[in-house]
Amino acid sequence: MKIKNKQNLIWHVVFILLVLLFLYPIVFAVSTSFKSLNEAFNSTLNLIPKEFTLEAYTSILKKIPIVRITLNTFAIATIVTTFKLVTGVLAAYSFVFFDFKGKTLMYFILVSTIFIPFTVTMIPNFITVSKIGLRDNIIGVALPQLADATGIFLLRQHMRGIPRSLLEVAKLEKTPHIKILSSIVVPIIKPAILSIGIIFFINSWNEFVWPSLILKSREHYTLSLALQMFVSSEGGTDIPVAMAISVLTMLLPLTIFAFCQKHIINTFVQSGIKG
Amino acid sequence: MKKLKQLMALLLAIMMLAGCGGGKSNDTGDDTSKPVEITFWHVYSENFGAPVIKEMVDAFNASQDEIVVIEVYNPDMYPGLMQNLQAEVVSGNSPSIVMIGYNYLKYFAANFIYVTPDEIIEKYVPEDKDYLSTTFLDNILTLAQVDGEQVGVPFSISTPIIYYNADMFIAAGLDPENPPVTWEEVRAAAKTITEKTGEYGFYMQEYADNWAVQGLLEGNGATILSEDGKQAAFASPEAAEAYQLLADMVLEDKSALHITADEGIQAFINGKVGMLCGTSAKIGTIQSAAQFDLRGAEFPVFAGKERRVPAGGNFLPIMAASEEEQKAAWEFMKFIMQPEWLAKWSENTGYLPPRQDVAEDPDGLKAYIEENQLLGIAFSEMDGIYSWVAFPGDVGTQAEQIFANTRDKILDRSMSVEDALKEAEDALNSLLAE
Amino acid sequence: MNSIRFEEVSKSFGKTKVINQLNMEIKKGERMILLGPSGCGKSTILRMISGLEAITVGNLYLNDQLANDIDSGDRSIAMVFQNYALFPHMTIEENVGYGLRINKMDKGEVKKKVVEVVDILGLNGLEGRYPKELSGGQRQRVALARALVKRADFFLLDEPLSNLDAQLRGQARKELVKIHEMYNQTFIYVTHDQIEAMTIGHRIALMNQGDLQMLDTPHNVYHRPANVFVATFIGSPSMNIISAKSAGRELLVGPHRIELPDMWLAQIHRSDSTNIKLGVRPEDMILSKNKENLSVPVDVKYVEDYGNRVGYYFDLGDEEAISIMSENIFGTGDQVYWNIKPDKLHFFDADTAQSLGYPKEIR
Amino acid sequence: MKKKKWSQTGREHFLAWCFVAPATLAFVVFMFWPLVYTLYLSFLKWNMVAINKVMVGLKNYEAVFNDPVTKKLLGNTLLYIVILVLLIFVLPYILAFVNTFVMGKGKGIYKTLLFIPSLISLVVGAIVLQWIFNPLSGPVGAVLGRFGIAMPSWSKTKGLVVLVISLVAVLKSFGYNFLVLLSGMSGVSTELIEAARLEKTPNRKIFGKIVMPLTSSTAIYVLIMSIVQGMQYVFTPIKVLTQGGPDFASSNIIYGVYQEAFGYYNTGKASALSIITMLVFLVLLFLEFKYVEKGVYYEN
Repeated sequence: MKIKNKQNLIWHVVFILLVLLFLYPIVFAVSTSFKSLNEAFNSTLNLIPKEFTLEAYTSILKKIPIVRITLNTFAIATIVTTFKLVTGVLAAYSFVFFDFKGKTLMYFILVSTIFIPFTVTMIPNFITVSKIGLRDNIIGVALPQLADATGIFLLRQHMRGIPRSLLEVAKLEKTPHIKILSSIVVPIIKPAILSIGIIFFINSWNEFVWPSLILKSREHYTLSLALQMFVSSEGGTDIPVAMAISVLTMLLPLTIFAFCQKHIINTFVQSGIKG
Repeated sequence: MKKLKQLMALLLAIMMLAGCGGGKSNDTGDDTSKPVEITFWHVYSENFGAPVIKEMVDAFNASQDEIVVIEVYNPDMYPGLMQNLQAEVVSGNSPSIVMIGYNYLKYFAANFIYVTPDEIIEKYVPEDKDYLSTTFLDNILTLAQVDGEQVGVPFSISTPIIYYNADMFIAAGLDPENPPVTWEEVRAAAKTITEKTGEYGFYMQEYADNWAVQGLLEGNGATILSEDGKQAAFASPEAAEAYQLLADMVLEDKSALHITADEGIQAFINGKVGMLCGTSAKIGTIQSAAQFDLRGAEFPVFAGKERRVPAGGNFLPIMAASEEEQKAAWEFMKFIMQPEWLAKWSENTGYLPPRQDVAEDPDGLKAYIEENQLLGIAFSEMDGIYSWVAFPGDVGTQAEQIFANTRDKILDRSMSVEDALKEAEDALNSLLAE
Repeated sequence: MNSIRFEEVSKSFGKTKVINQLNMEIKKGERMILLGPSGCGKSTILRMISGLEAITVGNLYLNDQLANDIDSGDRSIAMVFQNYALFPHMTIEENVGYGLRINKMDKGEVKKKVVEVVDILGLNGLEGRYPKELSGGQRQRVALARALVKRADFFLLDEPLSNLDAQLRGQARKELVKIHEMYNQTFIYVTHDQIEAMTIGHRIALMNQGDLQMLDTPHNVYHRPANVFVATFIGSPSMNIISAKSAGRELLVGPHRIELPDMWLAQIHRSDSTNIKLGVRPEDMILSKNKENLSVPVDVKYVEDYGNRVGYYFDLGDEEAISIMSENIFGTGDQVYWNIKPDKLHFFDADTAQSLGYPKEIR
Repeated sequence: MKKKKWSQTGREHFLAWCFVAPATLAFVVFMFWPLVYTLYLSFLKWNMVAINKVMVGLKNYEAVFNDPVTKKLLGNTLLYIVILVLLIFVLPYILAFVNTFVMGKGKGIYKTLLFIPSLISLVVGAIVLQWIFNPLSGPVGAVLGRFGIAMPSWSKTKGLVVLVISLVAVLKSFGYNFLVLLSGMSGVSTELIEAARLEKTPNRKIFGKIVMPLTSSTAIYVLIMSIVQGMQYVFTPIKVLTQGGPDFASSNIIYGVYQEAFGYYNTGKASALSIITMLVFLVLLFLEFKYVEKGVYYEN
């Protein structure tokens, strides 16, 4: 028993250290964002600023339309999330509750898109979006991301957990499929849809490469792009400002997670890759 | 679940706001008299130049109501902007005015569609016939010329200078009144600083280009291109000797830093490096951030040899396609080329203005230069500036990458200076031969 | 009037045939039991009636109308599933009223009908709860209520009691019969439990491996099984099946010669072969110390005391047989006599396993 | 037009396709068509701007194979894979085992806490780590400095640069992988483990002989996703922090494609390289379907 307790303690220490390592970047960013430039450089190890200053934040407010940029990021993430969920739920429903020729092949094809590296699609998609005239437009950012293979995969896993008999009850009552979907399937897997939606949202919120190709003017920037306006390889990065805008970027994802962490964690623990 | 619902409702509300905001902004400039919209692409971030660029644009937009200029920032300096420009052209668009680094002059001229200032003047504004020749110095105008054709108007000019931390000089027992003049003295001073203070003595900026190194190599009598300008020819003993000096400082003396530009300049500002060899364009940034006695010295020479200072900076070609946009672009160009704006630009960054009268204007920059020792140093170098080597054709983009890789190979000891230079020269020449 | 008719219906899943040329008629208002071991195809029949499974070959008539292509929603079907299939996100009231609401019935009307069945099934007070807050028995009633409220022509039940414990099951059986008598719908009831089959059904369709083995009343299924499968499937413990040979007026069972009772002669000689199977239900196998005129001596091999009854094992020829009696009077090794009651015998053709029929003396 | 009554199954089929259609359409336009187009571009010499596209056959592929940089990219890619597999697959796999079967009370909180960094964007992660590892002014340098160790300038040091950039991807995927692996572990019956414990089987053996075989389909899924996503996750930090430098030491095939395309405008060569990348991924996809999807089917 004693050995077991000791072993347990050691592992807890290992995990606590790991958690500290993993959370340190966030703490570092928050702490640095409230420091003065000088302090950021000279007392980098201090986690609590000696002189607490909002300078970095006020300078961001002054220099860029941060509200506008936040709203842009929000709008893109919302559009992307909505579409990915709608297309994903429909496709997953079809794969789980319909029987049709080529179903397995179709599923294979859709899910295989996870394996297409984005550099393969980047150039043609860039040309497509430009030709439609959606450069420098948040719709252009959202457009190539209206469906998501991982989402279909996860939603399918969750739908498979619904007993088929529930649908059969509905069928006997002549319930149309779209109604079965909306009034039975969706409510039952709502927690999963919500969690997957949140992950979609956060991923879109955090996106960088694609928006950086599409968006040009400051009014249309997203938070990630705004960040790069303050950090550039040409030197002279104002680190508190860079950290402040990093903090602003993290704020919403962290808040959402704080509210829904149980759901999110449960969804992924349940789905894993099993049915 | 309840919390979730509330949260979703909140998110939805924010989204609606975003949607409304979007709607409004798209409606700007109703149907009545639509002003011409032109875009101006530049490379300046919030910490470096962007505030002045915005001020210029705002002032121009406020000064009249026919033209609206939209400024667009492109990260990662000239290579970053070239990437974006390429992508933009692929998509069938182009900015109206674009900022091109001198090193991409030939590549730009060979691959992009633009309209020369002379064409615009001839077609629409014959009254500006003498504008270029009377406004700009001849040797400055040539910076933006390919085979005698004026591709764009020179906007910013920078020279490499030495910034030094006088406090660290004193701490190391060096005389801050007599900064090193030759490269050999730079090496000795750096060594002393490292020995005495434990901090690094020297850092030469490491952007993804060859600009500062070109100054170093040419100062020792090397050339980058062959005499006919068609071949790379920098694998010479002179070049190797000069490069070796930098390598020795990094590898042997361990007195010089080998790090990315962002980190290196930051380290200097932070008092971790005694001397910085970098572009004068950073004067504004460094001055506003440094908390020590910051001073400047001219770009070093090799004992007994002539100082060679490559001109950094950028010019502004016009890519607008329609007549009204071209006219608008020209208007805007002339607006920002006014002495007071150029002076402001110089004061804030450290770039040198392309027109002489700016520096001589007693109400403008002249007084400022007298006060600002660093800018004065940059000005004093301006007479003898040479072109920053631009490689022709498609090689233009790869050349800078090859130079940057060569520097990495030399400074992390994975290749000898001679071999690295030879390899780079061969690589460039084979690209040129294609 | 027939309410359901199968005409040469076959069903295959890919290459596996699960129903083989089924012909069956179910009368209106009848309680039909589909009985058989798991995998025999009984649920498939139910699902074909409901339309949830398509018919591969053959025709299905519902109310004398060809129904192969009628949508399940248009067949007037109510169904109770084995797992009850209650919507976890709806309250009991919502679950019960689901079908009515989805078909746009007036809200007040829905309420009225729901209240009615909720009353009948004694679910009062649970209307606002969610399925996960109910016990197994309550859930089963909710499933029943949801099916009842619809007043469908056909009431399909797929092993509705299999998830209940034994006590509840007995009670539920009686309730089901009562409910059927109230509404008089056509009941099709799938089960693998013969007690349910015997007690609930008007008629039983016994299935095995996709083939209909027998379709008759519970009484006949028990007393006049059509073949060896039916004989052994119904009744517990199973009917003893003993290989025998007929030789003129005698029957050879292992070393024993038994004189054939007169009443059976005609049936036995109907078979071309002399190889037959003799069937005796354990409870009809009377052992005694006293020899009667038609008897076979046997040695008690093993005794099992069940409390209320006792089972005696012995060998008859190469086969083992069991007798169930009410008293524990013999011990292992005892020599006793099996006194044969001629009217309690069953004879089957050894090759076809079909019953050789019953003499008219047996009802 | 004649009114045709659809059979039930016919209608269901039609509806089934309708439901799959939106996702399919999105994938066709923005995934499959680009794939085909990229394949087409890989046979051309084109700089994206020029009007003329020259058909060059397999020249681009030849160029890719003859380019010494390709070897470097592949080598780095392999290095990234090794580091990432160790840090976001092997490590969380072991820790998930420890967390599930070795640890007692209070272990549940870790999965939530470790998940938090995966909410941070890659750019933010890249920039924050850049500062944490800044050799002159960052906390790591400061700590090492106290022990008298000079922090090497990682962004210019081969090998180290790959490690630091990998850490950004680690920050992003560790928590998620840990979670998925935990869920795989929860499928292993505790009785099995307890039975092994009664035999005094050491934990090392329980992991190797019991847990690993029983969680293999989850593990293979995580392994493959670690490689496929990890390769793409390091793209952003490479682009933001090093642009592939020093001397391609931090570049991988994904960034190589980007640089060829948007840096040098060698669209053809970039496409050829991305098609090669695609083929590598295809092998992984095959493995995924062989082990993971099949496993899922068996379970139902």
